[in-house]
Amino acid sequence: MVNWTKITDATRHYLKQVFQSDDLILSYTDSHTPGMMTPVVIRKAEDIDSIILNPICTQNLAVYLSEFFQNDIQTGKPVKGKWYITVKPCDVRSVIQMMADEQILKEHIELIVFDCDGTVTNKNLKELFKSEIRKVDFNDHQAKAETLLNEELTADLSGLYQVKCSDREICSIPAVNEFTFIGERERFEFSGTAKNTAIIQDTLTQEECFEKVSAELSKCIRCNACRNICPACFCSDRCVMDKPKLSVPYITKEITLDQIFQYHLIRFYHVAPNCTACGECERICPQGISLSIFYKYLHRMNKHLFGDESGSSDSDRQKLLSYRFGEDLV
Amino acid sequence: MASNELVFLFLCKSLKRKRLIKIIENDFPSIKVIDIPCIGRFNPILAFKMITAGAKGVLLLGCDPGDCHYREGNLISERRIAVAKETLHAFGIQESRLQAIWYNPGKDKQILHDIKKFLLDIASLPVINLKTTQKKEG
Amino acid sequence: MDTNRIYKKDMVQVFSALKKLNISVIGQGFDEKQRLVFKKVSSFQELALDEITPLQPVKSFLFPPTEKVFSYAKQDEKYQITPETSPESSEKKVLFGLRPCDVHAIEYLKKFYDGHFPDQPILRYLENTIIIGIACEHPSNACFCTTMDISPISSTGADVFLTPTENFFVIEFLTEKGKSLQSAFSEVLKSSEATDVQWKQNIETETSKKLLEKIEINSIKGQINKAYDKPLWKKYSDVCVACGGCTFDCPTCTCFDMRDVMESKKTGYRYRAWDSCSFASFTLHASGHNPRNTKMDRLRQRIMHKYHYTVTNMQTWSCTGCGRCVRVCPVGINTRSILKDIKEALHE
Amino acid sequence: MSNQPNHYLPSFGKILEINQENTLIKSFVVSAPDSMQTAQVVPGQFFQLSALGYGEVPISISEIDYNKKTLLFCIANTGAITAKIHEMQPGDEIGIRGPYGNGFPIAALKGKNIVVVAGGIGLVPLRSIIHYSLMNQGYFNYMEVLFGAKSTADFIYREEIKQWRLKPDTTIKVTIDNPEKDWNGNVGFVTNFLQDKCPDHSEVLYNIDPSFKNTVVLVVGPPVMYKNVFKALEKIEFPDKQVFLSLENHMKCGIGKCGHCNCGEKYVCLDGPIFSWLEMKSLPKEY
Repeated sequence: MVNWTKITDATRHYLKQVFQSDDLILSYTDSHTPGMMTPVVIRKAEDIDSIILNPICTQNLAVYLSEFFQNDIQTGKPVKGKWYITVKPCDVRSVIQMMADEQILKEHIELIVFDCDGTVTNKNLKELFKSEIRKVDFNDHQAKAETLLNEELTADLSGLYQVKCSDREICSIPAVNEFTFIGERERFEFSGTAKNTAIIQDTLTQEECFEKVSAELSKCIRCNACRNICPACFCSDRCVMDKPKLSVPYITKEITLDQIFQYHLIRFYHVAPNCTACGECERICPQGISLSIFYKYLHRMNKHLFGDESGSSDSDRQKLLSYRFGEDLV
Repeated sequence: MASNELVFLFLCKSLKRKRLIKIIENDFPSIKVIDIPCIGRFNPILAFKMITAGAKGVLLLGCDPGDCHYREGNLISERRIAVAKETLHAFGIQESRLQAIWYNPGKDKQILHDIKKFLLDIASLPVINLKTTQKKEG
Repeated sequence: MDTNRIYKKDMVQVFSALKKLNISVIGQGFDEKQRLVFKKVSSFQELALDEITPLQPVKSFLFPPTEKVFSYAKQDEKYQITPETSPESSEKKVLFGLRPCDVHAIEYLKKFYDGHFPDQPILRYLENTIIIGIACEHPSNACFCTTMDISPISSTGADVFLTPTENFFVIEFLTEKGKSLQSAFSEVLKSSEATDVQWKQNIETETSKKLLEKIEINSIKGQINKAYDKPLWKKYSDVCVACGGCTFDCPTCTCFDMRDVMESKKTGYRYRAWDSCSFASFTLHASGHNPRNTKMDRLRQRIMHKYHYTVTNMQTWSCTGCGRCVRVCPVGINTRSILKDIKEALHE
Repeated sequence: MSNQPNHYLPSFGKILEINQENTLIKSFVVSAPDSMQTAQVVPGQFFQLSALGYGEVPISISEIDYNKKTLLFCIANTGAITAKIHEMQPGDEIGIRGPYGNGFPIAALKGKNIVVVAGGIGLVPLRSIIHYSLMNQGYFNYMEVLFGAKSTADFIYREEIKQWRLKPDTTIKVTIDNPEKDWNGNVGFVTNFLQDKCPDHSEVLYNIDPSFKNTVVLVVGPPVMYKNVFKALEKIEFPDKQVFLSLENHMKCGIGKCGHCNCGEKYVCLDGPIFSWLEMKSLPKEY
């Protein structure tokens, strides 16, 4: 059980102690959108009090890191100060994988991991309350909401957590990096109910699987949202999907089924070796495509093929980019 | 040969190609041979594009590990192909459609035998032509 | 204005009459995965009018996400161009039960794609579309239509307007196009009672209770560009991931990209597809220079375009306050708060 | 509504002649399609040229022959589409849509002194106005062309420049950025000509019309160049409404629908590509 008020206070307290000018904090604050938090970049000590942590802190903050570093490369200024990033246990791997892929400098990053029982998206909340809400507060597993007509509703959150929160492995923090843990427990342990969601590639025959995939993907509108939120997709504007200079492009911008397949095949092939199954692509998809059917399989494949999980070491580059002569192939 | 039976074969330049290409084109009319400098230069994105647009399969012919003219081209591509095959599998597409075979140059008989085996492998698979498949409404 | 009543139980007949007239009906309903979408419906039961408006706007039925512009073939060194007209564009259709915000969005699309160089393919879609609006009873928690001067009972732009009550709709035929539908309704139209005028008012009072507080931005209409250099943009662009969701789900976003596809040496086609000003490649020059180089520039462009540029060019906001950008934003950037911040910044 | 013409369909012109201007740039003489009313084409306007199968690019017109109904385009090989256009041969068909944009305010320029400031390939759209002055003797009072290029290899229109020099009431000044061995002309940026301290400074601005009352400056070039030109003009307090510039934003449709060229309240393809400096000051700095 997590007491969110205590966690928020403890985080603020800790950050106030360590924060110096030139430092930067990535954390969460209120977004004024009911049921949704917004990431915030804090550059001044007095803004630390705006930090709020709760189970709707769904965003994976790792995605911002590479961009801020890129900006610094652009301006040519060295990275000043320390970067404090408050992350959920599941997002730790994304940060570590980015360190391994040399997207960010590890000596500048300090991870602050806060305790978590699972996160809920605003979609989950809508299912829970079955009505539009104006405001929502959390404590332990309890959510207290106000509807648009100012009626009060309370509900239990357990069992409603995101799909990715049912996977115990994603939550465990790899023991490679130093971090500060904030929570009442000594160390993080997964306490949610692990639903063993089966992977369709195992349960269905290949034909059925293809059917299902086609049905899911036919909803795609090629908005590129899944690419842009993905912490493993750090090519930013050098992405193969919008290379204008290729005379015969690998992919067009059409929203036809073949191009949609091509888009997702390329994307998942590219992120397969460093996908940490953070689930952001699925959460963000405006069309509600369950992309977990791909990343779950590829995440597991990574383990089978290359022996270790992505995001478990901050020094091994992703396997497709790091072949050394004499190494085992797969 | 009808285009729905199309199979693409990517060939490493270092293999004695001229004679080999002639034999392959003679024996297997459904195969379209494309030669590239090194299999390490092969981008699996191309294979995705071909397979989803109606090609039955994509076969890569490269040099034996260690024999590569560019030292480690074929080794890098072996990893890529492994990931690409899994990616295809994740999407419900048969991974046997993408295969790589490694050879010493000169062992033509072995090559032809393995190409036959590859064609047999994918013979029963349906053609996926998403270009003509209509997208559902919604 | 002539008003009539039409009972919900009689809608079955209306739908079969529309079918006889070869008019397809598009409305909000649930798809096979229980997602709320706009889709083709064949019966009144399929409609889910008691839900909030779907996230994906109805624009995709009028301005398809991808559409071929023309196909070409080369013969004896000469090009043959065949314009592609999709059969859907000339199909007569009814958009059933659009909220006032979505009706206004279509009004805006009509105005935008017309003009000095009319966009003929899209106008053909719009020409064959009849809009049946409905008074909005179910706002979402992101809606801010009143801020954009649209009342939840506004019927401007609709051809036919419905006011829902428990058992029946109060129906008004507003335009010539709408009156052309009258024959489909004629058998089941019942005369209305004097009290029926009241229903609309009731809905307005009920809905405004549910709506979030209105931001008075009329006082800064036409002056929003003065906030161009204010620091507020940084706050939002810092966290924006430039996913483009807000533009793809916006009912009034009009930008598109045109590209060619070569199918064989001699044939191919040109298509257009939705594009978004949130992407860096949107303005990138061939030389490598990018006029809107930072995420901040691009976020500001979206807001400025909606709340300032169209106000000077077309005397209207190109935002209807439908709240889709707020609902879709994965990092919780709230357009309403941006407006609030702009207002504060201007009053400093 | 739907009986209106579909503006997205290109017509076809025939390439009559191709000249290699320099390593990067080729000029194409294209016969105008029958449906096009060439008489209405104004210098400064642009056309959408397509290499079918590859795409479409906006290209400024650099010369209009009203009698022969031919158009001259100068195209730099910078991307996939322009590369394809460069591969075309005389006799090939090329897709054309246009003319689009406002063009130079020719009527307002009558009897004025014209200072043309061009950087590199920026001479292309300005050539149309220089050509206009050749065809209409005495339309402008005096014409001065200030041209800056990176090196002598980047020069275009070598033959034409020789002809322009022969014309009365015309000065041509050329400069290159980097000193070269056989070059004994000016070295430095084109903005130098606008400064008083430059020994070879602008004829019009300093001798013919120092009050700037009857002078118009036309600028085309890359963003860095025109921003510097503005700075130089600001220093000598040149009136902003007498400066015109051609913007080159990314464009797809050319008719104000696709939104790519949107800059502030203006659409470069509809309200531009020619803007006065005064107008540009009111636009956000997104060009």
